[in-house]
Amino acid sequence: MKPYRANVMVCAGTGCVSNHSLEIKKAFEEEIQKRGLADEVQVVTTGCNGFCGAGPIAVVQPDGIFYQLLKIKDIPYLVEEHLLKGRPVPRLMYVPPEEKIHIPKMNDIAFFKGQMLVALRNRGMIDPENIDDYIARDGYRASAKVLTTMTPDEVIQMIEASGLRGRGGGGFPTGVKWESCRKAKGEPRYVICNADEGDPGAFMDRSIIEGDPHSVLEGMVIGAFAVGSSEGYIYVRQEYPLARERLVIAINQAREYGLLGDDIFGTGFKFDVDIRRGAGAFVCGESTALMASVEGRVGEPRAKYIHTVEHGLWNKPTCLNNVETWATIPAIIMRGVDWFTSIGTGDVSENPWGGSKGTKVFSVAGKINNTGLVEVPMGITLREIIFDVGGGVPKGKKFKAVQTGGPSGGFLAAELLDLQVDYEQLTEAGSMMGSGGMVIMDEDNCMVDMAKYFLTFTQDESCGKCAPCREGTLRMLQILQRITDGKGTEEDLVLLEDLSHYVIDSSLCALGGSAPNPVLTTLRYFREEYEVHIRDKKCPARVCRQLNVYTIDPNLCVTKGHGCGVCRAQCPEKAIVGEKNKAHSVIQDACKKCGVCYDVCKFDAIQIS
Amino acid sequence: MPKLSIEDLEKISERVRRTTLLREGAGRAKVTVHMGTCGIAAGSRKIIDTLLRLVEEQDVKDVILTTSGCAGLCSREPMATVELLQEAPVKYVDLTEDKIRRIFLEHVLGGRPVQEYALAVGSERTQ
Amino acid sequence: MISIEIDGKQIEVEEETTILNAANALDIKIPTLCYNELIEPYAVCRICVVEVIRRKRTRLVTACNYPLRESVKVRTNSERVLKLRRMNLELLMARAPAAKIIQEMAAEMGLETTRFPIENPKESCILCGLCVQMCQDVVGAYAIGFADRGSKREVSTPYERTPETCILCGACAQVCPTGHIRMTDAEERIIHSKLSLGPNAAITIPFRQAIPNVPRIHAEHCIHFKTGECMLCSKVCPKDCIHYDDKDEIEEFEIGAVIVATGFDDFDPTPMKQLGYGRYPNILTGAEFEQMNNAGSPTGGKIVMENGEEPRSVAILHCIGSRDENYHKYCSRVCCMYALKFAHLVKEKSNAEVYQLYVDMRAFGKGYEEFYQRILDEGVNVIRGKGTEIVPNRSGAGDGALLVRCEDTLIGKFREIPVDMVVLCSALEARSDATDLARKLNISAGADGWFIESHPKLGPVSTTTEGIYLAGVCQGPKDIPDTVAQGSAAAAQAMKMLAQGQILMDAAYAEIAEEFCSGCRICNGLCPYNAISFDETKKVSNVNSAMCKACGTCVAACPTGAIAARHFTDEQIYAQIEGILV
Amino acid sequence: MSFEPKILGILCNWCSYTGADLAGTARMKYPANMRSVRVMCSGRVDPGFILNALRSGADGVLICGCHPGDCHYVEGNYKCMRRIPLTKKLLADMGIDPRRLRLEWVSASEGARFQSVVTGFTEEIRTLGPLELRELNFDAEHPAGTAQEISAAAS
Amino acid sequence: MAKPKLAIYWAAACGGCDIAILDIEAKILDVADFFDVVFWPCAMDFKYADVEAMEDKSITLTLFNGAIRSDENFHIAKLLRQKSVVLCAFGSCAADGGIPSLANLFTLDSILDYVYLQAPSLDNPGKTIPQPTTKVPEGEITIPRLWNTVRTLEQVVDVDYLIPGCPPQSDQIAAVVDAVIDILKNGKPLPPKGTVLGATEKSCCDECPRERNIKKITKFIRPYEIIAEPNLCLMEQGIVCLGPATRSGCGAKCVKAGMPCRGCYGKPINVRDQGAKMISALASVIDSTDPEEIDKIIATVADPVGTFYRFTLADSFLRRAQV
Repeated sequence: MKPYRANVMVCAGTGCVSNHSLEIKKAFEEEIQKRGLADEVQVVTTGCNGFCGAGPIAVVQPDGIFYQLLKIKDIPYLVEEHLLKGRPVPRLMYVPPEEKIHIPKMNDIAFFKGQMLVALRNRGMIDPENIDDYIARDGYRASAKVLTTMTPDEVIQMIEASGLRGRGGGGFPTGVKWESCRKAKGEPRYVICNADEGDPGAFMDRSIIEGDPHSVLEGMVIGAFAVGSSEGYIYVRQEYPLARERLVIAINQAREYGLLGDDIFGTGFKFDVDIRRGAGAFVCGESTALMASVEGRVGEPRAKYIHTVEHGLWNKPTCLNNVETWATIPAIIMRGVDWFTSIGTGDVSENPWGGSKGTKVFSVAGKINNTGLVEVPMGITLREIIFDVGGGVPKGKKFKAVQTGGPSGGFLAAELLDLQVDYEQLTEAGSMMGSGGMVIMDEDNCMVDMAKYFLTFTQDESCGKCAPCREGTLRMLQILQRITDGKGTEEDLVLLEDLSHYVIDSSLCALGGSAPNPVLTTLRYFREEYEVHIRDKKCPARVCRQLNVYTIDPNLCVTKGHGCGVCRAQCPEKAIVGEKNKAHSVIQDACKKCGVCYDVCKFDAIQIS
Repeated sequence: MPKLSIEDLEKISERVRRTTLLREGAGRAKVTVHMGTCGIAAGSRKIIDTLLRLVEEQDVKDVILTTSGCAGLCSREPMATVELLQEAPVKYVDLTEDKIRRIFLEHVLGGRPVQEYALAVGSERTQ
Repeated sequence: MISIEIDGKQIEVEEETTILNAANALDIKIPTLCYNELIEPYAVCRICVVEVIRRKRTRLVTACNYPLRESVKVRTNSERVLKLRRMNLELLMARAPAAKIIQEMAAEMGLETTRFPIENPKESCILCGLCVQMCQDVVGAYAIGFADRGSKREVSTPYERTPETCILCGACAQVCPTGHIRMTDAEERIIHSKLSLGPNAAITIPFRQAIPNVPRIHAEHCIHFKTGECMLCSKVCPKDCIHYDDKDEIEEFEIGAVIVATGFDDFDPTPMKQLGYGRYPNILTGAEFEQMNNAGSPTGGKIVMENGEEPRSVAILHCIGSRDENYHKYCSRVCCMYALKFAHLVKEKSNAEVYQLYVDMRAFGKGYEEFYQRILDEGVNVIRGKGTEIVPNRSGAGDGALLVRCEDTLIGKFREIPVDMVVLCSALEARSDATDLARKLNISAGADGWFIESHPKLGPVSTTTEGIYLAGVCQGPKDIPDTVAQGSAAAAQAMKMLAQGQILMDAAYAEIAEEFCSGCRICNGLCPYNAISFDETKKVSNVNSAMCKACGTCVAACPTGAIAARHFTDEQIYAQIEGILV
Repeated sequence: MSFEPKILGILCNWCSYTGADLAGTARMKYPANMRSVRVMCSGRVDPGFILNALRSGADGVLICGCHPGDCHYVEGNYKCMRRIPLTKKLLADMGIDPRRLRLEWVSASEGARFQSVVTGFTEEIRTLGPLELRELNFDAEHPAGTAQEISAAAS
Repeated sequence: MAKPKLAIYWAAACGGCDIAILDIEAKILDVADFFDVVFWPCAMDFKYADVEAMEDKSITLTLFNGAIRSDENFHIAKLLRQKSVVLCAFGSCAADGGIPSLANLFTLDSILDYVYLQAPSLDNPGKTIPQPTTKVPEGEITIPRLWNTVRTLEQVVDVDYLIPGCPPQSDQIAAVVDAVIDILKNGKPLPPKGTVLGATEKSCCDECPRERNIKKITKFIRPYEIIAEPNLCLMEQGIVCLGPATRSGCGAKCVKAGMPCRGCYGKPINVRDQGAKMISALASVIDSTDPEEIDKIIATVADPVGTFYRFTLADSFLRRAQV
């Protein structure tokens, strides 16, 4: 091993890669080569660093200096200054939204300080394609401990005591699930990792797999040992090619090292993992639909009364957990139950349902400054997540609502900002923990439009097997469409509510059972916005275009735009009249309110009232 | 690769230990060679090379070797600061290869600063 | 057993029984749409959702497949359940307006109209999946399935083309709750050559008078033999007497005598192109006409043309294929009389004109001539002349779609008779495998394929081979009375032989001396009576004295002289030769 | 008197022997030169009989059997039909005119045909003349020497 | 008591039988020490006069091989008959006529004419043919007169036993020798006159290793025309094999070497004419019922006399061709 004195950790998560972080890495290497520092400084690509908003990111260790928004042309200067001369470059450092100071140290940035890394413990520290890095950070130590010193029951006992609950969204206590799966009769048993992550806006499973695939594998080995399985599947969605590629490399390396396959650690325990690709159906995130898809059948959910732990994959006992759950297991085994129960809310000593322990990874997006991956202890308030870690709402806009749990979750208004984030309290508030998607909306968002957006998603993704979800969501969407087109009536709201309860109560699976949540929560917290849409045929946030009236400010059009006529050319209905250097105007009754003119006018001459 | 046993795990993590410590920024001692323009001109490159060779020879895992910009005292370049954990940093000046070798062996490894080469004990304020 | 309470009524049920079954036991009616007891519950219509109170938590579950595992309280008509049901029906009314069952259930619950817009008024499919499950799980044909997803989901065939795997069993139509699937026939037509006496359902008694009079499975129609699934008949048969794996078994018997009564084949008139059989409609052979007249036939015994109407005129042609240089020189003996019977039937059952074209009216039996006179009295037009050609009646003159061309030898003129239907009295010919059977039984078959009796006058039912007898048409064309007579004669002769208990063997037969025979097996293939067999272990041949007729062929052929007959030995013959030539 | 040939007839019991019997009962005349031996089937005739007959002084051998297909034993006559041509070929090589051996099919009802066959064959043998196998047996007194001596011994 | 006397003579023969006698290898020593070989012209220089000098019936056993085709053969045959107690016809020439008897297909003159005048490799300018007596300056030379017809030993003198085979197989000879020694030493009764020694009562097929099935022959072929199946009966492959009509005892050596049996061990016990019997058997298995086709098949049998009477022409019914 060459005695490097410094490592440049370049983030190679999907976000940064799409921002050319790999070219940046090459630039680093060339420059270091040119500077003759090749055998002193090593450039390493890591998984997603978490702060996606600031991508492409590089962190220079051991100094711990965090550089953001890097461009290729910055690299030579950076190498010379920092690596050669040892002088960090303030210009490329993180600048918090409010004050204008450069924060060099990564750990001092609010985004990172507020977080507690368990599932993302190796984030930014290891090269995901190198197993040695993972082992160096106590990797596979937990599976070694479990396989050589513990019995399956002890493992299950430990996980149950830790109060760990499913991070997929259901929040079912993992220990209880493992125990019932172990007791179930039938061979062979299967262990599945659900990496389908169908929620729009959620990308934490992706980052865990891209950044630290071995943590998932090690978790699965422990889980398989606990439930007595020798065959595991990881169901990765087709839209995560990089994650799948890294997983394949990790699996091969693990097999090569004998940490997967036959006779692991010479204990005679056999466990191997195979990858199955999800075809992109959101419904396949649901356990029984996922198993149907793995079996090669159409991904349709099955009646809930047959528990998958007894009759799962190919009708054999199957233990299915989310990526994040599997990644957390090794940490619990290594650092013990007391450490884990010290984090989070409630008391799980007698009953695992008693609280929400450990940390949860949220993918914060939408109207937020620090877009990215946030791992925070359970019990943290929404306010801390959004304003401290998240860095608040950009452009000084006012916070309006936060949507948790993806399309099956609900919208929480500003008054609930001090709500502690855990399973029970989120569900009470009408939303749900869900996979961990967190979308922040500000005053410019129209809640009816948001509800419509999420319902369009669930309606389109409905598998159509059972009538309530197939028919109910379609009719609800038609009603919302009517409202946003200004043709809604008061009875529509009543019908909407009835339909929502009908769909939740009668649907066969969780998709139908949670699709109406966005509608119900927006009705509950933002009912007045609905009434404005219906009564005044107006959209306060001016998002619902059919309700807007588009007019052109004459002097802006002439003074700034010199009557450029771009809007006139673009308008599909030819509803804008005017000549060069003259003020243009909109013929209201011809206007179809498509909003194209508003989009194309560079001089904001188009006014919406 | 033969099937791994637990001892193998130890060996691998031991072998890769230097990188992990490097990345965690934690280490028993930190040697900073000042690479300001004058430092480089005065030959601090050679100092770093010898230090790297020493680390390799002694197979030292927990010493962090880093560079910094100009320390301000151009006339006494090349200079380096040795900082043991929980001890005040010691700045060495007018370094040559064998001087730095001795410093490394006695101070960094042995824990006893080499007075004759030291300029001053204690450090100005560094973040 | 667990005790549960439904709508206040208590009941003890087995574990894992569904709420629906428990409710039925208490004759509480829970509506179902996508449920059928033959099929594993799919639980997609959700109309059967009921409230279940378990450990203080009420949950809404589908009654049709919720397995009762502990004592719970069930409410099938709480306000919340009824509200859900009403909404469900309202949605389905919008989805499938043409489905009557939905309208009825909605009316029952006091729902007239639906608040939702109706896109397709003619739609009647509620996507309950019963047809797909029936086709895939029960029948196993996989001809239909679900396509697309979400609200665009529909039942369709692979690539929306008519599926080859569909076996037209109609199970999907039968199980569809809204009548959305219907079976249609290609075209309704009676094809004479395809008439059969019984219905062609998969499991039937072949026809009324069938012996044995028990149902049997027609493998070519049965779903199980096509896809390996279904087997519903064995599920419902109380005495469990349905076995799908029965196969023809070959059993060997030690028998004393064989009576060959293998009957005859019908001559197929298709090669006689000029008659147009198989090309033009309404030209039948005698057998097909007979089948149509049988009360058990699909036409119920009525004489109808292929389009179902009654023929205006019928021609009956004698000697088709018989007394014919190109086909069979012999007279088939029976056609004249059944042709007359046909004429009588046509006259009796319809008022069609009948033309009887004969060459010689051979009414040779007792009462046959009198029957012929009766037919003449019934006004049948009897024409002495062979029907030579049948062509479609292009001109349309006269009441007949076909024209029968013939030469009326009595008036010496060629005639074209317009008729609607023609019956060809086709010849009787030997079974196609008669020669093989003859070789197998070591009896001989003549050039025409009829078996050769031991003596035309003195031994009509016995053959040259001991213990093998002939009866019926296999020995030559004859009608039923003669066949019955021959049958009893053959039986009598067989009984005579069997009653004796042993066969009188003549003294002469060949024997092989083991010490001389070296197993060269030259003799093995020579014996016409297969009397010589080869002993693999001792490597010598031996003669079965019972079968040997002592013809001496093998004696002459045996190169070592190991075979010697009990008479006509070499020594005797050489002695005769030398003595006679001295 | 002209040379009276000695002919051996081997007749099959079911057809030719019965045919001969029919010819006899029908008072049909045919030369007595043929002396007949009865066998159950023409298939019983062994070429050895023919050679032995010629050796024993027969000038011609007539074999009669049933018409092919009529054989009482189904295929007996086929075997004979195969053996006779090979025997004829042997006779030819042995210097004996194959016409001295003839195979004829005579059915039980063909009395007339039997008569014509026998008469025809007798005339044919008469034209061929006596067989007289030379040097058949060994004569101890004057074992034959050169050609002249042989001819001398023969005459 | 004096050693029994043994005489071995070779008449019209190829000498193979004498060699076969030597082929019994070590057993020849038993013969030597048990018998007193008094006459064996092929092996040692005996003179006819010595034999004439012996009393009658003084030779216990005479093994006479070779056919009788000249005055000398006949003279010595008579002589040995007179002098010996037991006269055995040794080998197929003596027993059945053997290959020499094929001469009966031709007259003596045509043979001499061809051999001395027509043969392609001849150099006989003087066109001389050996004469029974020729005058030479030294006096008159007589050579035995050749006969027109070759005879078997049995046809000229009374023969006690026959030992077939061309030559008789050495193991059979050894067996016969043992039997004779056993009879003479232990006074066992002699087998009945005329029995065939050194062979069994079965046909050659009994010892043939090939698999035999039902025969259906559509064409006869010569052995060189095909590569025969190693373990299938040759006749079934269309090759004319006389095994079925030949006595066994030789161990079917020819067939084991892939060549068809030629019938050298002579006719089986119940057969009077080996060739006729073979014709009967072979013709019967021709697979055809149509006369023309049968003629076509029979045409493929190359040389009936040479094939069916190769070793037994002299002993057959017709004995010689009428030419």
